[in-house]
Amino acid sequence: MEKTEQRLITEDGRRIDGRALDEMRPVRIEAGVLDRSDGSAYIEMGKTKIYAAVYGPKEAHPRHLAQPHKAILNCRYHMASFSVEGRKAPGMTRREIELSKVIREALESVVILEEFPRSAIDIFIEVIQADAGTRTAGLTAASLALADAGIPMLDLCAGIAVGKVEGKIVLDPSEEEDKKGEADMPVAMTPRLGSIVLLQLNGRLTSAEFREALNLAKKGIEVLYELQKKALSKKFESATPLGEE
Amino acid sequence: MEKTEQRLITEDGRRIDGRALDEMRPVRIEAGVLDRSDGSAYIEMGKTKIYAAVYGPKEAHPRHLAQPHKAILNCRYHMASFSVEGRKAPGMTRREIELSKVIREALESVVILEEFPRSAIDIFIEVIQADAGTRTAGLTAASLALADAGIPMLDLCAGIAVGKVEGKIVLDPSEEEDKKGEADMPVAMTPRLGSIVLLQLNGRLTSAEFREALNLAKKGIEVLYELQKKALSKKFESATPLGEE
Amino acid sequence: MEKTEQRLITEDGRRIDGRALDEMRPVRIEAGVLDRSDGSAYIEMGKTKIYAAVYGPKEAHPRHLAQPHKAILNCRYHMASFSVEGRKAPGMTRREIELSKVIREALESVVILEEFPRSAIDIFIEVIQADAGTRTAGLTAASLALADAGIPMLDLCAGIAVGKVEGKIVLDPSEEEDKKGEADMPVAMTPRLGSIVLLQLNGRLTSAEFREALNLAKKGIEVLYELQKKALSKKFESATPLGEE
Amino acid sequence: MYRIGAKPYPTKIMHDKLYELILRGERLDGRGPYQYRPLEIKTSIIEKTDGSAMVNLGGTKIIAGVKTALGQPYPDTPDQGNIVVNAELLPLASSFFEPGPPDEKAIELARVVDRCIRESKMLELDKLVYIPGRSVLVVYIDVYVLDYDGNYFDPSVLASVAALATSKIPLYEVKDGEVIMNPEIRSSLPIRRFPVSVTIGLLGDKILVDPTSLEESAIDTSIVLGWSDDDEMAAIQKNLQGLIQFGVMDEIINVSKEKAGELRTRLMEAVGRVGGTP
Amino acid sequence: MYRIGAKPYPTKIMHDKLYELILRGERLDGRGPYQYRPLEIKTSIIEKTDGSAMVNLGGTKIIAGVKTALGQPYPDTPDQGNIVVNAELLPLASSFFEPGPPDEKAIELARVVDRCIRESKMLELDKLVYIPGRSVLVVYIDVYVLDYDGNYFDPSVLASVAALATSKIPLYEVKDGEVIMNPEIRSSLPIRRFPVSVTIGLLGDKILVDPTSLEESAIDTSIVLGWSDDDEMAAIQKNLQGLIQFGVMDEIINVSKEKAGELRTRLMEAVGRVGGTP
Amino acid sequence: MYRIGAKPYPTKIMHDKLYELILRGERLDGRGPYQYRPLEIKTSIIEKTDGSAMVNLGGTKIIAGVKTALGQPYPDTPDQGNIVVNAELLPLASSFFEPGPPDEKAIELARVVDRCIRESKMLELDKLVYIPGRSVLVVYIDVYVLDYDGNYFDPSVLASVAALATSKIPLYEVKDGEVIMNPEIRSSLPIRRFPVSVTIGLLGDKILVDPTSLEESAIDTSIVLGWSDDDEMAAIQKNLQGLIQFGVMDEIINVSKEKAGELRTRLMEAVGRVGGTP
Repeated sequence: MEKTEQRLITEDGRRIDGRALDEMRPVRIEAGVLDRSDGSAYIEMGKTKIYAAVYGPKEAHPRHLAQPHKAILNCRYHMASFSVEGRKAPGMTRREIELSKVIREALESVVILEEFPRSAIDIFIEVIQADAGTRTAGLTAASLALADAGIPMLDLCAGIAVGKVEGKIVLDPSEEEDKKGEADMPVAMTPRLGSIVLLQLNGRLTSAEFREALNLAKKGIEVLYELQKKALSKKFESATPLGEE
Repeated sequence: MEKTEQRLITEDGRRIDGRALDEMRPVRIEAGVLDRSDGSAYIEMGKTKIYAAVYGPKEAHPRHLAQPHKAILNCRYHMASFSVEGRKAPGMTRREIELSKVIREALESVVILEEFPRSAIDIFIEVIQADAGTRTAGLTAASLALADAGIPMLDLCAGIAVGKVEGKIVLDPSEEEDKKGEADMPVAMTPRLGSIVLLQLNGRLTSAEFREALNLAKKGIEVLYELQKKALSKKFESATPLGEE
Repeated sequence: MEKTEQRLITEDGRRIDGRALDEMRPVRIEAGVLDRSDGSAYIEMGKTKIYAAVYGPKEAHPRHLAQPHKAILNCRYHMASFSVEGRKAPGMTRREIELSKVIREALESVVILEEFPRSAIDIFIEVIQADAGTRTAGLTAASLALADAGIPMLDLCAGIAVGKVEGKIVLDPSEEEDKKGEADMPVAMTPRLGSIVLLQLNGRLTSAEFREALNLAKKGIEVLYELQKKALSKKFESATPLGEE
Repeated sequence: MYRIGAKPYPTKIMHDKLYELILRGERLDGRGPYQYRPLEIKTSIIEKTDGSAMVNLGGTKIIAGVKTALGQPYPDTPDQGNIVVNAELLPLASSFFEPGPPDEKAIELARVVDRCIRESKMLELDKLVYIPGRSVLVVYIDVYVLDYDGNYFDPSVLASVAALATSKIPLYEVKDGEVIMNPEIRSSLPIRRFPVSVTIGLLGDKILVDPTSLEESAIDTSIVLGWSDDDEMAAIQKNLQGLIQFGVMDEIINVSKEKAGELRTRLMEAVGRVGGTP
Repeated sequence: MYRIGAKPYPTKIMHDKLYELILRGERLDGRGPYQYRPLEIKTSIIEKTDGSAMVNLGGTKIIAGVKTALGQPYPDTPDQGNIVVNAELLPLASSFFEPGPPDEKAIELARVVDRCIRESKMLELDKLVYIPGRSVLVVYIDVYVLDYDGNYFDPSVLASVAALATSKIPLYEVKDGEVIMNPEIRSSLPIRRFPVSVTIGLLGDKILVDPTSLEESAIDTSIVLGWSDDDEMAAIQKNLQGLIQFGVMDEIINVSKEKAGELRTRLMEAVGRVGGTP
Repeated sequence: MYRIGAKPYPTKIMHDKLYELILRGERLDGRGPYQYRPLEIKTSIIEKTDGSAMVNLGGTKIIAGVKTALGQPYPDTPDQGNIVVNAELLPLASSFFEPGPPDEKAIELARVVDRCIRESKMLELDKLVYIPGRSVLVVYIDVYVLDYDGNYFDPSVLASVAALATSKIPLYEVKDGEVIMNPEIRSSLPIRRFPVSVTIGLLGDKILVDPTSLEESAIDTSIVLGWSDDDEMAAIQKNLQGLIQFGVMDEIINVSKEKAGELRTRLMEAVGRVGGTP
């Protein structure tokens, strides 16, 4: 059975969905979308749709987990059963556990934990639709939710994936590009400090390609950073009691 | 393949096992049947056979669960693996978890929890044979076990199911009536206060049928209440050290 | 389909692997093989290969488990996934849970727990290759690791299995003898006190055979005891900082 | 790591305050005793589902998604498709919800939603059989509570029913004893009824529908009634500790019946089934 | 939520008291050192099982039920039926038992019961094969401890063996390579032996059989011996911390052998196998 | 029962001390910043595996074992064999590791090892297919950390790759649509590349490779880089909290590339692949 493989990048350097190589998908970012939490955010990147909520700082529980000089951060990245093709069984997969860890470590890098000794801050990320780039989009939303909760941070942070597809480095790969491409590299940074808080690579890149990819990610992150700040302003400008939005 | 469906109710208004529509199965209720517990009871309704035991009031554990002004009630409704047709896998099913909750909430309605601040009362219900009506029979036994343990209550409570079978409202449905019937409605009340502590419905009833069913349940519950009181008297009359019963 | 069963014991009273009935497999015992733990040991009996490590005494955790007058002992006997024919699924099997219990109880019999009130001592046994006799070899290594950690004990203890194979009582059965034989009896003793700390039987033995088997085990245990003591001396003689062993 | 879900607020003072208000036909948020909070139902929000809906009821936000797959029927119903309902009280939604496998409250929610759908015979399950006894459609309904201000039952039933009513499932055909899926041709699920549930809180002999989280902490008890049709109940669940006076049941039935009618009207609009529109 | 099972009573004083008594051949409850508590064995108490039994041994109450089903044999025993034993220490039975999945004590109990039955070759497992390598009978034995006053091993073995010995299993027939069950025709399981176990507590070099819960908290250690036959052991389990003096083993074997004979007699009566009666 | 894995040592003083040293090109244990600890790789140590290796890197001891079995391919890769990696941080190895199912650190380790092997395309998975879509070889790699003094990533990758490279798997043949195993005839796995990983700790803009446990507690952050080949990375995992300055990435890449080459040489020697020797 012969396959006529569809090309992912056309001869004029466009991708299947019409984007340029360095173009991200349509993004929507909102802050303060869930009333019960202390801070929350919503992000859409293409069909990827994610809520994030923050509770705390609050008393660490159980007590022996409390740290005398700083707050502990808990983070749960979770995907709804219906968020993927097919149906994900309820419960945390190994992938979700790993991503919860790397996202938490990224956020621990910017939250000023020393301000809240013996406390805990809980971050919950719920992917209601997964279409590539969920860990970086989830981190972007979580960082915004922390700011919405008024938790002091060195800076906001934002993330985006870069990929290698048919030999080209592309920004914000779609699910199809992620699956069929040669490499996927999620990157998150604190744009103001210019530092990396999350970096992973799946797939093969030469050192030259890596450098190109990292620079492309940086450009994307700066765009997301502006959108985060805009969402925060909008939230605080409309600081009337949340009503019948 | 044609089925000649057996009728569940005969033309003269009798059920397959010979009972009248408003007749419950043979009942046996005993108090003080397990020596280690602080209170216990045994109930048989037809082939349904259930033990209940109460431990407490005792110190709530772990400490942070303790309530400053009242006792907490824990309840576990559990079915032995061999209690049903086929073999139930060990471990709590979702059904058992739900029934543990509704039975606990029913009992919380009558136990005077405020008498035992910072304490816990544990109630264990073990269904050793399940043949319809186990949640209400289990609640009836648990209430008796609480009384046997000397735990102060507003009143005993007792429960029974009512069903709709071939258009008729029947008391205490058998397993076959439950499975093939149109509705099953477990009800539990505190007869002296005339109040409902547990009410569920599976299946379809009009509002008129609901009223008929609820009144029928009330009549059954009053009978069980008398049997509970008799079992308690018998236990306390024979208050010699438990020997070779 | 006719089977020409291979005999496990030859006419001249030798076993398949050439051993005499009362001969154990080649043994290697070392103390102090893992640097992080407070005490450790390694044992090989034939192809059975086991590490043991001890942590403690340390604060018991969570607090309510602490005993006011003595230390608690925790013991985990665990087999690596690749240690057996086929692949054992990760996680503790019921067999591993039972063996952890009997090994712990054996060690509780000799460790002077009263010296460390409110403390915990953790013992970890990791079977990296299982080829019969793992529980007794594991116990032998664990006892040595306790001594290496400087935990006070009534005495070292050591264990070995005895089996019944084609009607004969044999020392230290191989995996094949264990599987095809009529009985397997793991025994552990404290040789100096001459007392039994672990005793199990799988399979059928008459009382006369039992007595013969128990005496044979005792002889094997005395040999292992000497090897344990030698390993300890060797460890303490070479008490230079562990380098590039 | 997380607090265990005790009642969130001290209740005695709030209880008396609420009771006083309710005697005057009032509530804390200005509603009448029988009045629902603002309701919003959006469908088809998750493209990767066969059907989905988000429901906002006041400050409670629920999302439900439907996925379907081929599966084996249960041994005792060889000629019916399967329904599997799962619900999760996400820790995003309230400080009283904890991460981890569904607890007793989440399990109760899933089972009440399941009962409303199953016992009302909403779906014609006998039309979801491809090879009797061997191959049927399994309909998974996953309900997530995203924001919680009381009463997760009613919006969860609404979201689930709306998601089912707007689902488009692929065509399955039997060829040579094998079931073949054609994902290109899609059709609606066979739907017979539109069940809704009505949650009622009780303060002594007084009723208040659709209690908020604050009200839930102060009421004596509560009850959920699932109505399959204009005069037919399919599910009931008394669901907090506390007594219901026997004599109040009549009013509970009457009020919930009326409210169920109102909710069903809103539901039908949201799924485009008003006046026979498909 | 529950206490962890440490020993229930302070032991030193009780230990000395017990030892003093035992030197005089006495025990706290008036029994002699080698005397069992009153024993009652009732069979066929759960109609939905293939076989069941309740055993009261003093204040310890055990219920065992047998269910059978078709299943696949284990790869290494293609021509034998399977036995699966599960035991639970119900929290009804003692404040020292906790709800939850079987802990190490429950697992040990199940495995000791299993060993007594399996290693004694009580059941003729080769007669429970319908299609070698593919279809055999799986015999599930579920043991529940309902009330616990020490020594759950011996009554659990008695209840399990009594339940097996009185089980009636349906007829299975092979037709066209398929195994067909006929639930109307029922027969006994093929039984070869009647294993029993004897639990012995030790105070130094003194023996006391069938220890109560109070005695268990004070003795030095204990040992369970499973006897498959008049002079054949099938299982041993030393099962508490503590030393057994090497020289005491002879007496342990002799006493347990005699007691096993007594228990077997009672068991045979209970299952109606006295003097060849079916 | 066990302490939760917080950082083992107070870090601020140690951090400053380390930074001071590293400015002078020194480290606590006398190594240079880019120097690995002594490395020892032993293969074929567990006879019951298809391949195994033990790696000692300073005070960190790792054992990896390979088992293979027939299995079904994943639906999206019907023409490839499967790799399954499991890792456990055994409580023997450190007081900071707890017994129980793999926690987030063990899962991360397994997934990083998996990525190094899978993304480097080390194994020719398309040669491990016996019946496309139905029967392929499943390669299980189990990694255990036996003693832990920092940096479990690099020796785990080395042990896994060495175990795979020395594995001998049985012959599988397709006969009449069935796959038959011949355990007598054994051959190597089809290997294309030899991936290694390099772990780098960061103190501000200073690099130190192969950090010890003590160093891990004091560094700002760390990163693992998996190199599939001389100039190709296959995996990266930043893996502790903390910032990496953007400008340092170049040096990280250069240093890790060089170190990867060194490690690969040692690995090839250990598995007997130097200069074309099989």
